[in-house]
Amino acid sequence: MNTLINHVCVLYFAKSVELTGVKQEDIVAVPTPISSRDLWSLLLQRHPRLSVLQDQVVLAVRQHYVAIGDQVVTLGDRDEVAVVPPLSGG
Amino acid sequence: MNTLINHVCVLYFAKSVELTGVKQEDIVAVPTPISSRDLWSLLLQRHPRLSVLQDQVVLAVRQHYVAIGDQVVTLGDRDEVAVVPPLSGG
Amino acid sequence: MSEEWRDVFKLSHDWLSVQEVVDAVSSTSCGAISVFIGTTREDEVDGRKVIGLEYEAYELMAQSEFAKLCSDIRERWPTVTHICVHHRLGWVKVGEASVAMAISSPHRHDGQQAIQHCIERLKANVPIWKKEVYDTQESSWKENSE
Amino acid sequence: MSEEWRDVFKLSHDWLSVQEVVDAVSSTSCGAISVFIGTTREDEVDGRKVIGLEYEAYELMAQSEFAKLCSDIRERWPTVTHICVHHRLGWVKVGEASVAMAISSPHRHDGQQAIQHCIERLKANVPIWKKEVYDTQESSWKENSE
Repeated sequence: MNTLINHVCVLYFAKSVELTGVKQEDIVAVPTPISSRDLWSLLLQRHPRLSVLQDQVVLAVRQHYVAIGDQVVTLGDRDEVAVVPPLSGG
Repeated sequence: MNTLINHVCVLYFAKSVELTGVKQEDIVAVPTPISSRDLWSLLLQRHPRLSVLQDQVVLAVRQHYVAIGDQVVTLGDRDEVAVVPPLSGG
Repeated sequence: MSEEWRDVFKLSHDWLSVQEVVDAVSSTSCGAISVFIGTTREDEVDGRKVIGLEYEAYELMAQSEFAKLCSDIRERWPTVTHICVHHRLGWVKVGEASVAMAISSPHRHDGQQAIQHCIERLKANVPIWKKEVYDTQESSWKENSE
Repeated sequence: MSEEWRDVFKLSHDWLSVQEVVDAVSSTSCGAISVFIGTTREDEVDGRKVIGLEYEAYELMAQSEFAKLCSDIRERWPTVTHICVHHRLGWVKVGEASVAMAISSPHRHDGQQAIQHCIERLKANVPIWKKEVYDTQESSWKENSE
């Protein structure tokens, strides 16, 4: 059964900071469990400009990469979710 | 036709210094052209202990490697010949 | 060998010291230290000159991805002794090092293969980003092709 | 690129500086510097402890063999920019570097392959010798297996 959690902390990096205008925000009332695709859609609703990253972006949930797709993630209160544009370290 | 040259400067390195007791010496009356095998034999006559390097050693004539064998080298006066035990740089 | 292995990862806003990275992996049980340094190349993109790079990282996750990378390296090349990676953050101007890494090993082949794997996997997995900054004041986020 | 290439070879009785070797190959046209450092390993041979190595070289010929090695590298990897090798002579105690080499290149793959070739060919062709010195005061001349 789905529940709503209070509070997810979302971190933005690189181009996603420019697109959203924020580096970090708290989102309340996120359903859990949730597929990574639905989680991404939820972020897109808040920040439609993120759509330019569609097909390139992955998420990180509690500092583990999650591709955007059917994979279901379970979120705990105040869990950290990150938007991860294509990497370019090195 | 063979001739005798005056003077070859022979350099010894690494184990060959310990075997001969010298780092450098001048040898007079060396025939030229000469095969590298005969040149080595000539050095062996002067320093019989060099025979422990047999089958491992190469020579260098004017700073170019010459394997011990049939290859004929032409020596000029005061040319540099070196005894080159197995390398171990690096 | 009774000596333990060390995995050192540092994100730094300061100039990178190659000597420091090398010293971090030195060990009397090792005969070989392999090092890789990535520097900002002078480049022109569409007629604009690159004057430097601006780096940022997801710092905590970068640390944990580095730890995974190290265990992957140790699984593939068990003789690897110490691993040290220093990566710049913030502004890195053309000609300066953005990453310096060193791996020590008893013999050189393992370390040389491991260092190549290390830079490849770092580029692929460690959450760090750079944007190129041009002489026109424009900039663009880069993407590692590998 | 209008910049010329540099081939630098130095035989030195002093401690080797990695930074110096890296600086010698630095270039704003290069994105990658590959480095290899060979150090004296703590070792035991037949119950005797190695306390250090004693190096000697046929110096002039070492220079000319290094020049040949560099042209071989540039033929195989034409993008290689600068090559620098510093090699110790005389007494090198356990833990110290006996050789430090760096190669710069625009992209990393060429430099990484070239540095492996460089140390292999140096060991095979450049007239340098070392003997291991043991805690018993004995010593023995080494032979590179490769």
